[in-house]
Amino acid sequence: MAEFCLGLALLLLLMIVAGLVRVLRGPTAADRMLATQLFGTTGVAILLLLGQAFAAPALWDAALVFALLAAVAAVAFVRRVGTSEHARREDNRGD
Amino acid sequence: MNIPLLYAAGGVILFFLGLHALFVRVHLLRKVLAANIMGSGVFMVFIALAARAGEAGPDPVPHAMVLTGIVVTVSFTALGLVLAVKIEQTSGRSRLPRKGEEGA
Amino acid sequence: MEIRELLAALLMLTAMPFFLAGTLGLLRFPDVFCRLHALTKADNLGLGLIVLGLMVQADSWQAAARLLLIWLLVLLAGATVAHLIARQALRTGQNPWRLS
Amino acid sequence: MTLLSALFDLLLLATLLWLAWRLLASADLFKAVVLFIAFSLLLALAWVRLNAPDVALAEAAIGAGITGALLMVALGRLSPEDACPHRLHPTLGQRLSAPLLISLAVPAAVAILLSSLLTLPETAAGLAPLVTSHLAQSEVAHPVTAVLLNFRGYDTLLEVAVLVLAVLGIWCLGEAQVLTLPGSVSPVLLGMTRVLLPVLVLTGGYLLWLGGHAPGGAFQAGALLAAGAVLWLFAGQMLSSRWSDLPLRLLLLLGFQVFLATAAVPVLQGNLLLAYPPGWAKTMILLVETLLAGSIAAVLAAAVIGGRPACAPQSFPPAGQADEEKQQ
Repeated sequence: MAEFCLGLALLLLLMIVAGLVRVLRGPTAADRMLATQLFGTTGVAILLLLGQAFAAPALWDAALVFALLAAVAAVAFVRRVGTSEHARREDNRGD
Repeated sequence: MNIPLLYAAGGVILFFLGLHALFVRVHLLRKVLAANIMGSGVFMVFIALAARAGEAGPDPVPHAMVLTGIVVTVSFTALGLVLAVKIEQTSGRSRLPRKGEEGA
Repeated sequence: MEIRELLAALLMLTAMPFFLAGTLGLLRFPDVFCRLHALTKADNLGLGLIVLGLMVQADSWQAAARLLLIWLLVLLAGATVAHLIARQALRTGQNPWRLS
Repeated sequence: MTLLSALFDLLLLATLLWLAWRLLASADLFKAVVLFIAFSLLLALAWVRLNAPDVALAEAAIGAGITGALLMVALGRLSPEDACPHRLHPTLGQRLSAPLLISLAVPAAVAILLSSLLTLPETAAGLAPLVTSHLAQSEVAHPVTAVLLNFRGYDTLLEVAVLVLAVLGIWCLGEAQVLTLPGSVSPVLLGMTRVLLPVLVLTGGYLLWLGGHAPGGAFQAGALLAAGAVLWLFAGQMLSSRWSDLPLRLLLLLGFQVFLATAAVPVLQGNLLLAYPPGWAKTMILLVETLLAGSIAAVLAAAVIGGRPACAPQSFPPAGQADEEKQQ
């Protein structure tokens, strides 16, 4: 079972690496932020699987912390950068 | 070469990637990011060397030092970013002044 | 015990296509609003099935409750962030993609 | 098992190095910040793989919460990178130093360090046996907490001093500006904050309590509470001047002062610095940790606001329609 969980975690890590392409390509700031949201969810899943694979309950606590703070970066983005000149200019460039 | 030592080697490379960017990059926010990467590299060397203990469990002393280091990193990041904003407000530029410029 | 492990493995294996769909959607869909749609697959079903698979194997009900809490928190955050990002994208003047 | 975990490690390490390179080299600042957030997520996974769950917890709380918020706030206040022209002629020193650094110094330093790494023994217990054998003396069951607050307590004491100094530095640089941009707060965001804040506070307390016998402790709890405070601020809430004056300053200092007092009292009694009276260590550590968590949370949240409370009776951070300071 441990090996199986580790294999799934490896697959999920591969998906994070693939998703990084969206951060590199953009084109808008919102796209990039969206990609980090997916990384957060996948990261929680990886931590849960690793916690099961190594029988380490502390990893589930780390997953809990990630789940709790999953929204903070995106909220900061929307409330701070989202409507500023910087993002608007970038969005226009992207289209 | 076993896995912890591989991570330690990665940490060394991270440190120098950051150091390089700290010198070469101009924008102040990028310099703060570079310093953060350097710190991560140092932490990785510490944690990787602590992980060599094997069956007995990792060495807790480097772990404690890295925990302290992480919190110090956040505080210098915060101070550095506020300084960068202040520099931009007073000089109109988000980079350090060059020779010959006002404020140099 | 055997059946429980088999069921857990099956559930967790079923989660993988949803994560894959989420990642592929993020990469291949044409604009922010479509990509938002892809993301929910990973949040809701992908993580949900993994949590379910782990809950089947959990030693105690406390561990199972903690797993459930993690999933609910990710759902809450995912839904809110999707709303905020869509709202912000509309405000900065992006028009939803249409099949033309 | 070994093959799969080795594959996992190799992929993780390669991705971390690639991310670091991309985020330092990319042309777009926002992209760099987003890549940095992804970097700290993967770094937390690396700490997990290196058997350091305490560090992974702290990295999760700080990397996912505080650093992201700090960078976003700074990004909103700084002009983008294309405003600082690359075509401006670099000085001779800069023109020479960069290639020199790349071609000579960096590879040489990397080679020296890597070769010295290779000579290190593959297994070394370090100080772990020493800590384990004295763990009973510390009256705490978790070795990392024992090192942090007992064996090497002076590290932690000075670290809290550094935190207070950082806030002092930030407050010296100017008054707080408007934190959130004008525009109505989404009711969905308000609703989420209302649900999330109690859970955040509860989890902070849980991590604090956990620190006695398992990975967790004051830093992780403090970072989590700070992230909660940041979320509360971004939902458009503010501290009224009644709270931002004396109570906030007291909270910022409380952890450091109480820790300093517990460190100094043994000295006055002719004992060593930070020598807890026998039998009291656990109580003292718990007290210090609780106050530290509160202080760390306040310090980090104040750092995100990025300025001192204004003298005039105003809220902290100030409410405003548009940030005029930015235009100047």
